[in-house]
Amino acid sequence: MSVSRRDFLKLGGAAAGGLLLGTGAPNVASAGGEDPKFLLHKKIGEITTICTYCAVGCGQVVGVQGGKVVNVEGDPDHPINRGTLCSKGAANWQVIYSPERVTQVQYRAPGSDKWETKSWDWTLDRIAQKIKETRDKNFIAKDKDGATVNRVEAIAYMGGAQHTNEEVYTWVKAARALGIVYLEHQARI
Amino acid sequence: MTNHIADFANSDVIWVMGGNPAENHPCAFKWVTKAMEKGAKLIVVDPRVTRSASAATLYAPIRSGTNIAFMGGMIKYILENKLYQEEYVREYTNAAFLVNPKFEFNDGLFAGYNPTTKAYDKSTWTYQLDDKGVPKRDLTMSDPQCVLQLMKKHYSRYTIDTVSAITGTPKDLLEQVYKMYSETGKPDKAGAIIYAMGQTQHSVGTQNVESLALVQLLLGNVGVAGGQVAAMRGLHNVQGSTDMAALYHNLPGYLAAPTVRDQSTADYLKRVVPTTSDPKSLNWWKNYSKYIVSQLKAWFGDAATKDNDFAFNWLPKMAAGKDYSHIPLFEAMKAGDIKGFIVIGQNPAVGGPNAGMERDALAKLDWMVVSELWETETAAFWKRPGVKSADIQTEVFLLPAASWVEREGSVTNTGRWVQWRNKAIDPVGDSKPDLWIANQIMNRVRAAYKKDGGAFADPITKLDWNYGDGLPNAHVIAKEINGRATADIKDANGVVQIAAGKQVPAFASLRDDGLTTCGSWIYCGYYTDAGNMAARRDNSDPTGLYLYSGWAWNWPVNRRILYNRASVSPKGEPWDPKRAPLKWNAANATWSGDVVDGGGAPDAIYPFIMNNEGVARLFAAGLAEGPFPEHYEAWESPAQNLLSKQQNNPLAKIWESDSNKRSDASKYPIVGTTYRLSEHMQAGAMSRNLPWLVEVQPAPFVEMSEQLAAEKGIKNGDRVIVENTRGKVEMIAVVTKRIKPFNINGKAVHQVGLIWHWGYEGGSTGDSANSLTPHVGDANTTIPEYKAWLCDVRKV
Amino acid sequence: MAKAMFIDTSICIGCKGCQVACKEWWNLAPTKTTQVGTYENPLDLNADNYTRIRFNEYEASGKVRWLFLKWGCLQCTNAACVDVCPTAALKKNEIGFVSLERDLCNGCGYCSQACPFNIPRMETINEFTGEAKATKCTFCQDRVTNDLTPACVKTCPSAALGFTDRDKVLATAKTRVENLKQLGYTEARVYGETELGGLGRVYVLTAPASAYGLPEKPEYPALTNLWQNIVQPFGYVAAGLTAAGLALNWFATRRAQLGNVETIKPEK
Amino acid sequence: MSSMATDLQTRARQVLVLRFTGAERVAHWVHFVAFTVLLGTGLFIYAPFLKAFAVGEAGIATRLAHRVAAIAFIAAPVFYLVFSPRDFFYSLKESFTWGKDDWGWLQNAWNYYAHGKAGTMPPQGKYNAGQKFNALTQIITFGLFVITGFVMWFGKGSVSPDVFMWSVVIHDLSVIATVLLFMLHLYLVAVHPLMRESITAMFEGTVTEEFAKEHHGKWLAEKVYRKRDK
Repeated sequence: MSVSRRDFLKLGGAAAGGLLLGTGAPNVASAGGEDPKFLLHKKIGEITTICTYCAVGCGQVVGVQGGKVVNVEGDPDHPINRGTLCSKGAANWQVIYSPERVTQVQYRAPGSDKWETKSWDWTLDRIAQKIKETRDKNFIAKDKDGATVNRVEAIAYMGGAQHTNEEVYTWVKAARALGIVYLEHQARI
Repeated sequence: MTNHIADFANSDVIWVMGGNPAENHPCAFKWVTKAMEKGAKLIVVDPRVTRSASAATLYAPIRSGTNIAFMGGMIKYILENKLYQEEYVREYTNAAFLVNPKFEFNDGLFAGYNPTTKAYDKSTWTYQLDDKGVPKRDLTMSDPQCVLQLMKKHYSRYTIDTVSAITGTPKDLLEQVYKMYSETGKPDKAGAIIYAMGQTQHSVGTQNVESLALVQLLLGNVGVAGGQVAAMRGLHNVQGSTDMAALYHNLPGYLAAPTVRDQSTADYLKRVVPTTSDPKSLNWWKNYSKYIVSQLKAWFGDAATKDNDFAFNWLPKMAAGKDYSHIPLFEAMKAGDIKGFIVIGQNPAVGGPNAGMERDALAKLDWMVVSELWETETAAFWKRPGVKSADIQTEVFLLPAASWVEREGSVTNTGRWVQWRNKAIDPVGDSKPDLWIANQIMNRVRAAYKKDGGAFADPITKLDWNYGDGLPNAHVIAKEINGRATADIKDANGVVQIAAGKQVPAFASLRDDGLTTCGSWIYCGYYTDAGNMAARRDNSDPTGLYLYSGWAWNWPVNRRILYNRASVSPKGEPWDPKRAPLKWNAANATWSGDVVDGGGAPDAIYPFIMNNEGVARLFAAGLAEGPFPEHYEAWESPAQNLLSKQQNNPLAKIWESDSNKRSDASKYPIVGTTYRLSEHMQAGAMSRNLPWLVEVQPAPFVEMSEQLAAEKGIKNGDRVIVENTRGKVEMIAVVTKRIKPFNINGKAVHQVGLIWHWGYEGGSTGDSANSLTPHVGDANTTIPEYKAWLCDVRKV
Repeated sequence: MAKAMFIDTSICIGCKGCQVACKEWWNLAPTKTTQVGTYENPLDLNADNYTRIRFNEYEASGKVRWLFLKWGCLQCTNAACVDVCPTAALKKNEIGFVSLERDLCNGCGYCSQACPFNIPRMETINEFTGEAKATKCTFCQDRVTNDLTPACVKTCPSAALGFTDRDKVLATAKTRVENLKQLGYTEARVYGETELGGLGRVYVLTAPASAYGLPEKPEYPALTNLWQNIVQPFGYVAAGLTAAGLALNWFATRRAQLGNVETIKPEK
Repeated sequence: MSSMATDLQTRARQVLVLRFTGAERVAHWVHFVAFTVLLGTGLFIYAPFLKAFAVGEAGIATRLAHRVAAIAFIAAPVFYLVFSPRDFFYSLKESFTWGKDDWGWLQNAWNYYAHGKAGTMPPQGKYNAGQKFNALTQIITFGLFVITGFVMWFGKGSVSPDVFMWSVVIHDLSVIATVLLFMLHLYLVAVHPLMRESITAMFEGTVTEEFAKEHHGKWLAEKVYRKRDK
């Protein structure tokens, strides 16, 4: 959901203030008089999202100019964070265009000492093939007592807390359909 | 969390123990300060003066691994001084229930312990039942067999002297904490306990948390505004991924994952559905069958029919009693039993316990798929320092994942708020959203099984997986999780309630006859025909209790305070009229405020509808190591257990091996623990790659007292080595007044704290504290014992 | 109407959210730091860090406390930096902050030397030519003159920071100090009300200023005073007097010279 | 043209006295240009009404010009020393050598320079007291300029703010001192009715014998005639 243009400035945090000064109440009066008004040097943002760090679930607004994210700051309408962000949330922008970020498929052949860039198609086909091979070879239909178990213990799945709910649900659905029982995420660690 | 973050502002006393919200959840902390502005007190109990403690009204030190002793003393203090909220305890907990006379506790062990199997026969951990099968109660709570009296007896050993000798907390501070917090036992007072991994990551982690719950129940602090057991979870969607059950033992919505004992839905339901004979107990889990059948319908669609038991046997079944969690997963990997590993957005090579061993285990894999934004330590384990890449035969796929602004979907915060994220830009470079990746892989696997067949292909080929060829629409999947009607659903008179294909409005409408689908019953209602509830943005607060019921959506059924029925007396009067999340309007027989638990008139049902007793359990037979939390020392401890002969949790899960040796106190006398920094995130990939965060916290360090530093000849800023039987790490010493040596039964015991975010990859590298942590798990959850172990420190 | 930043150190949790939000808003480059035995970093302000948290451990009456102080330009009313700035790149804005117009700055660096708090730092663009620009916190001048709060105030997770009318800030700060005294913080005080004519940052402290590393009584720099108010005016006066004397001399000499000269004019 | 040549040959032979060597003149003019540029660019940040030249890009340009000129400013005496060492040391020695003739000059200066009355003005050496005073001030402020200039140029951040600010103050005081003398100097050589010839000494190196006699009689006698007569 995007907020309307008229709320644009509000998202910059006119509503934020010290606790004792009262969170939520606008407390900045207009700059008047002779002194110059400085131009905002970048867009505040109008696309809302949720911070990608801890589980407080702070709202963020994302400013996009020319197809690029130029600014990420707290969503002042969000009832929990009220426009605030900690150091991580405030640094979140640096994730997007980080030179450290992996933006192409990387493949490491057995015994190799380096990554190779591969196409998605080749990689996905090979992963699917590996999953099928491993599953077919190690599938346990019945245990030693003859009870139906229909499971695979040779494939493990780990992760989830960086997914959205829809993504983790989809992966869990796929994993269970494949018969995976070694299924785990960050809840314990 | 039973309540949610903004609810801290309703509290009179907030007690932080085993957590550090100012450090790890800074934006939640404003609600703590908001409460303090209104006069609330903040207690922080922690081995060191933390960022949270800097704001505290009262700080007390504690040796890591002794929380139950601390809380046991608290329980004793509450019970002996009669500071509990009597009516709440009597009516809403099992305090008045009479327990089987054969139940006993003796020198650290409850009745029924079998030393060979290291497990309990729990047949005496039961209530006395009347002839209708309803538990007997003594409403005076004076019967020696009633739970309250048994509890009093159990904790009578937790005297201030003993507790102080175990925890190292000075006696006066213990008493101050107990006194300050038990003030909240008054009906018109509310207290919240905030905790995180400092409670859970112990071999007694579940019992630690139970001890908090017991205190909260005794003081009437559950279900009320400002009273909660506040688990502060770490990652932005760790709550959602728990709800969606990326966990071996669950299916989405906290349904049990089937085991070999569950050969049919009938077997399964018989095993997992609790029963009650008490007419006032709603026993919500009686609806279990509706949830599992609707879920099977969501997964296998038309292929799940009554005739094939809704394809129940297509679900994998675990070996009975087998643990498939993090530690045994890596043990199995090390043994070569696991060939393929898919790891998404997680970095066990830094975050896993005994990380050195877990890194070695990765080399036993045939293949590994990593979906990430970064080249993590896990992805790059084969070229880590000290190994020869040529010797490692694992085939590794590193898939570039899309970042949080490059995809849409919902995430669930620690207060169970399901909130929608909007997409801002297309994924950078060749990166792709996880939904796309999952879809592409499954489409290919499905095509291969359809074409070539293979082992038990049905669950794969007949899986309801129609997400198209490209990027699946997150809204479509959200609707699937919420659930819909597969055919017209009519009432007794034949009137259509929900037309075929329409979304199910709430889980009360789910059915076990195949007429509804629902991917996760607790999320039923978050994406209905009325729209995407997770995207709601009404931040008004009509109750003045910071419920914000119009903002996003709270599972279950947008209920902001769980067990909120306990906020009113059996007569329907709020314990505290000034802060009542619920109001019963007798005139028109309705509730206003939050969404009530259960429904009906106040005295119609008991408030804790998820328990088959209908009340909360002070005596909790469900736990592995006993119905009352009992103090045991950590697996590695510098002290003898002063409370019993049982040095350690007799049921703790321990993998002792050459790569997981126990460190002995004679050689490694210092208690070690791990923790995080506000400026970094978990295993570090999301922060060590951001130069702004590296700038503000450039390297891992170990905090120690001035006294320990003096003993070891260490100066602030020196490089030091911390080591034990599992490994050694080199870090900078931060010598601080904020940690003091503990007086443990007359002996000075030192503790050090290590920052664990670092590893060998990314923009900032450093040693991983988890090279020192053990493969030892809690008896119930197998959560690793990260927070209390032994080590030694020396200058480089 | 003058505004001020309210900094309640009793609420600050030292999370450094403000440090990073500042860098984000101004797109400031990261600087290389090292761990030297403290949570504090960077260890000093620099051209790419306009604000930072100073960490201090303070032990009094057996209680160890961890004090956090958000640091950066204090936006003095009697601002030496403004007085020494030859290009008026630095100006006291009526909103209560010292604005910095980067285009006007010629990099002389006088501000960085005159500041009693050692705040402005020079961003060196060319070491040899001396091309440089002054940098410092301006309360996010583009934000505050457009009805927004500074990036640090907006981001402050514990709501220890606020930004509003100075009167209101002072009143709140005083109430808060009274409150803190009742809670047992007997050394609580307001810092910034009168210092250097009133600071744009008003702190609520719970320990003596020195425990935070703050000067108890910051003073307008004497040298700046000497230079600005004595030496420079003296220069104008001396030059003026000299010019006048020379003119006088010219007239006198010219007259004397004309007295000895006969000038013959051509016929008309 | 031919008539001119005829006229010149018929006129009385004029005697010129070499007052400044080529190296001295080059050094002087380099010094002069450098000083003027330094003064101009420096004034931009001294005088608020000139701030238009000091801001932003212009400021960066003037700052660069100030530094280039500073190097020339330092180079001038070095050049003097290298290419005309004897004159350099002679002038230096003269500047520090004060005697009764200098006192006499001071006593008569006002009458002479304001009213053109020679009075009891004793014959002067190569430099009269005024010129010596100017030279001394230049020498001292030269040192101060260089030291404080280098502190401001390279010392920012490595010297204490107090040292820096003292440098600013001293630099400015030096400016004031030199500017006052510079005004006087310019006036005397370019404006003062009786002294106009002295400027040709710096352009051409020579003055007329009459001018030399009148203004530097002692020098003419001791250093010029005696040398010629040898």
